[in-house]
Amino acid sequence: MSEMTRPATETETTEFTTPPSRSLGWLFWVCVGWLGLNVLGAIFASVLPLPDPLYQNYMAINASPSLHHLLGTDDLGRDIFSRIVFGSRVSIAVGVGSMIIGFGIGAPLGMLAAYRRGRLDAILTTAMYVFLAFPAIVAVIAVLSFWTPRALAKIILVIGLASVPLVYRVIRTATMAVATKDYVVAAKVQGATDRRILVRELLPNIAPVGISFLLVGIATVVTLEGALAFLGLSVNPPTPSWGNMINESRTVMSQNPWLVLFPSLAMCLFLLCLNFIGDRLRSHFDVTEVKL
Amino acid sequence: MSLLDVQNLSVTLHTPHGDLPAVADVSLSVGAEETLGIVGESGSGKTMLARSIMGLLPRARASASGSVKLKGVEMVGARASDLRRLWATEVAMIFQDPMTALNPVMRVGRQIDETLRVRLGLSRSAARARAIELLEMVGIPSPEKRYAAYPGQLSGGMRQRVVIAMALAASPSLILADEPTTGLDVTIQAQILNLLDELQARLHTSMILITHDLGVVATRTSHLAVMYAGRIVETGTTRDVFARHRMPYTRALLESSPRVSNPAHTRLTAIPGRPPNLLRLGEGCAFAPRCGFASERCHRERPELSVPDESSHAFACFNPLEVGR
Amino acid sequence: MSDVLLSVRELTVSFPHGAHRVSAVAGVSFDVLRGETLGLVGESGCGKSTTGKALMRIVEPTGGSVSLEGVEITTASGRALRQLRTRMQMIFQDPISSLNPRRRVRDIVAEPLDCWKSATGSERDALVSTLLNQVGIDPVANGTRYAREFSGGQCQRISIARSLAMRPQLLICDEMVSALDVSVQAQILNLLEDLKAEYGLTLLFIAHDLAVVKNVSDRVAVMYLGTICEIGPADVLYETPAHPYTKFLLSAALEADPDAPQNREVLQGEPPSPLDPPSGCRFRTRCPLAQERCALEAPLAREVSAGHQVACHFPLARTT
Amino acid sequence: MLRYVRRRLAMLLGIVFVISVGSFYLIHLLPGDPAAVILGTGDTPANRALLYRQLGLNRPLVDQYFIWLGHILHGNFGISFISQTSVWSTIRAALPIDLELIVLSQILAFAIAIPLAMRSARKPDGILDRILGAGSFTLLSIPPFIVIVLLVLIVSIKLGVSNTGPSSYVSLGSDWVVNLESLSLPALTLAIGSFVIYYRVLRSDLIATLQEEFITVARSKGLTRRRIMWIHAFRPSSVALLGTAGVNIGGLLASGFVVEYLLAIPGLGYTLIAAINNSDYLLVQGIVLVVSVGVVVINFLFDFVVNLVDPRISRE
Repeated sequence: MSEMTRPATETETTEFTTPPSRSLGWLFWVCVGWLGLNVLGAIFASVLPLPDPLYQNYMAINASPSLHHLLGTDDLGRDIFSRIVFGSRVSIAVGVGSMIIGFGIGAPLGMLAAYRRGRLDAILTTAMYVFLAFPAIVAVIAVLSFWTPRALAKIILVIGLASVPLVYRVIRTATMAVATKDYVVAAKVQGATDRRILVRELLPNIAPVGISFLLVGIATVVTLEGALAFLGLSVNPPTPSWGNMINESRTVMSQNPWLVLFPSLAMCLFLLCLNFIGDRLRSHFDVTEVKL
Repeated sequence: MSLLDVQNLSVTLHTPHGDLPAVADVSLSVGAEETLGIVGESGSGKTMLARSIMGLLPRARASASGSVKLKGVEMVGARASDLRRLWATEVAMIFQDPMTALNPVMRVGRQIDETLRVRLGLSRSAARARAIELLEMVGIPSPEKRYAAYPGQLSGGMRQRVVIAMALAASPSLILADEPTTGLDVTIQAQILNLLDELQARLHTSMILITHDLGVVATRTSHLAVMYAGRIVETGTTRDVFARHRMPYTRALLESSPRVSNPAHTRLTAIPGRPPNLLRLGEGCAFAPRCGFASERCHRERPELSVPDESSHAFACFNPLEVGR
Repeated sequence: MSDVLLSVRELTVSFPHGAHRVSAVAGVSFDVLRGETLGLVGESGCGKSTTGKALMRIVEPTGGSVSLEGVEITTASGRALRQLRTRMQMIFQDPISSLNPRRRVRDIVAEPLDCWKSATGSERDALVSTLLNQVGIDPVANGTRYAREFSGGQCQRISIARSLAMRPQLLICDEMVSALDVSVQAQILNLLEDLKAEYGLTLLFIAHDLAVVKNVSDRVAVMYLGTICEIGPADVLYETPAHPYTKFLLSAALEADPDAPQNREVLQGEPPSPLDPPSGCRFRTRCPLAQERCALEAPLAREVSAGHQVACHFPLARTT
Repeated sequence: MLRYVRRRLAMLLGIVFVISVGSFYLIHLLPGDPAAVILGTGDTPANRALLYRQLGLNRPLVDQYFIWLGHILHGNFGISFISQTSVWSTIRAALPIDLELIVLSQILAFAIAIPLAMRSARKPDGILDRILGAGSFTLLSIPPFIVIVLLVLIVSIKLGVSNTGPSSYVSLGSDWVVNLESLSLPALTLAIGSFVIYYRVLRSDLIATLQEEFITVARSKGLTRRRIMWIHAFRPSSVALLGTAGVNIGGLLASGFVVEYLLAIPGLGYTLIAAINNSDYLLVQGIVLVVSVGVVVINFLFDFVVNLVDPRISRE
């Protein structure tokens, strides 16, 4: 009966209200594949049929790429391919590990501060801004140079803690943009609990920002670890890492350019893939807030 | 000869979803010191029409065909430098949103005297004096002080006055006012509309007043055009269109808007459905799917805008309403 | 008959602004009777939306009392407050931002049911379908779509369905049709009138558009700079406004009629800043009738005819 | 405005305080007896007594901090027991090199980024924009230390230039031609890193600005494209650019360290790494303090300038 008075149901919803679903593109999946390969290689490096990265074969010093040594050997006769695969362990461990620390602390605090506002927000934000103004890279170098002997866990911890204010700021900004939306108010009005609002309404809408920032963050940390290794402030040789491989090869650069090129290439490809995936996701979800 | 003469103007926007016929086959003319009202809902193409008359649409994203003649000078397809010579001095635009129409990092005075200095070649001090005069003319109190203000320091009503002063700076013969009062409160809207009336009479300019609000055009325009889905569906003198409308859409528009003079709880005559998607227009009349009078022919064939008698009242409908209701 | 559902007394809301405080709502009192629609009209910045939000405690009131059927809202907290909120619901201005773009329509409408576990399983699904049908959204074809796929009018329908799920007594509509085109606006206004009858709702309808407010309201309250200047039955108030501000407001409203009286009196100037409101009557700085007394004391509401109250020292006489 | 400056200054002081506490505490991160580590081979009773006086090591931690802060405020950063020179004089010798490097690289980066970003923004998704987009994106993913290694590799091997590699630095005062020559490679490297960031930020901000209504308004005034770009679009977008440049200083410095280290340019970075390798902890501490405070102050100045330029930011 009452249905009679209603205007005709509009069914053609998808007509012009749906945004064109931009596909992520094949390059995106190539990048995901490459990253996956890198991660798998790092995890299973010791199980894979690779030569010992530390074994010095004096019979084959500065060898060119061959079937025996896929990417050749270095000035101490060590297999470069094997060293690159083992070296990725350091980069990936530092990148992922420190971001787990950074997001583990920064993200919940940022969400809570942006949602609750008030005094909690004021205190947290002021504190974080103080630490944010601190040049994080200098701080990391400083702490790592004093806190000897250097170890992987310490590097992860220091970089992770240094990234907390950045993560906090990004997540807080993203949450604030969402928390002022009417649908959050609407959820409150329906009697939803704070926890429900944080999980159901806020989290899905800031997740794209979080994920793309996470990827860019890992890329930044990997770069930073590379620079530290290059300066001799990361894991101690002979443990291979991309950064210290590049550093060690500098002296023999003119005799054996492969030595510089291969680890550089490995690192750049890894970073390129991370950045590309982050960038694609960002434009896919139309995220504009992320800035490093 | 009329001041502005638009013949068969069509504009296609190139969107990621495909080509969109934003304006289709529009003809209109505006005489000296005349005011033409253009009414339509959002998506009817009225803003696109205004911008394409100006020639402001970016060529990479829109293509126009037909003819727009201002004082006999053809504007469609004209070179950018030729268009620039007409803008501000012959035709100027008042923009819809005073919050975004002003450059936020430039003092408002500078934004007004920029036109005077760059286009009219006035000296810095002469331009400044003229800009202050203009600010005073549009009713801004203490214009010397406001000259140095940034847009962020002014209220919405004040900003719209600045936008008007900017449009009037080089004394154009035609002003295109695109929803000049939409974002404003009723009392401010009344002030701005009266100001426009007053200035138009004083400066002898013609105006095209574009709005979604029938109330805005009812008493302020001599002629009226109603737009739907990129086309003019009815046009004539304002009085004719209001009192003797023939097109069912015009009537629907009039009857669906609540009025202050109607008693409370007056049942509104809602138009079912919603405006059509311009990307998927069918063969027939664009309003047919929502029209209570539509016949089979309306869905098949598009009615042309035509004048049945010797009056200037034209409409595009196969089943026009009876006059004199 | 005059059974009060919601009673608001001396409600004030102020926000910190730098070193000062802005008083957005400065002592507002009114009753909403069961089954009526009270329109709250005023220009931007007059505090009408803040008033609506303060009633729901979305914005915290800084003073005064609000009670729903005798239950005080301003002091409630925790679960009691959440439960009170379900008896009143709110519909917002921006239809798009009112719905979470990453959730499906059915889940959005079911949100209050899920929050309170008041209906589960097939009972929940049936209820959601009924609600969607009632607002004119096809639950089968469109129920599983995401909110971002809908147009403004449809989003507003979905919002209405969601707000009705808990069968609230009071619905606060905050500028709910001002973002919509006239043709769609009429559909929503008609829908609202139908649902009001069906659900026995009481409405507080907040809007800036005088014609829209008159169309839906039984009584209308006019706000200016954080205070109510006039309240009365819709037809009476529009016919014979007693407050000078109401008169100006009405004369500024445009009629879609070429024969409407031209060049009526136009209110000059702009509203003063709520940071530094005028003493006494807040309208006196723009009022042509203002006298010395208006600056000294704030006018109290007084009755000019049955149910028609005005806060003015020199109310307009009933003309014609 | 005054209120804003006061608040920012208070914040600045707070940050400097935190930095000083952090720098001070670094010494206590050292494993074992800090005195033994700091003195290294110079661990003689006389030196030990001197160090104890210098740092107040036998006093409570809070006292130590204030003793140390007192020295610092008097410009006394202590004497390095490794190199037997004053820490401050070492820093003062190295600092101008970093400043010159930063200024040079930033001028270069802006000079390339601004015109290119304007070109790109004029026709987004045009050919030039796509090429620059892909190019800048790739460059963004190449860490600066790899850039410089590759540059050196190209310069030394491909061009057959013999005197590259660690160059002998000549100060600006003694021979400015040789000085600029020796700094051109590092400045170029740093400029590449900054250019990529500035180009991308300015391009996307310009594209957004050019879509603003006030640009259409400016066009409707009959202004030329050039004038619209510079006066109406670049000015609002320069705010984002300046803000980015301020934030970029920290990263720029780190890249600078790497570059100096690699090319043996005796700036703060080179000195820092050398000090770390020599276990010259007092010098490390001094450099960390000076660099951190410097970055914070530069950031503060940038923030201040952005505020002056942008009237949109409310100054309450």
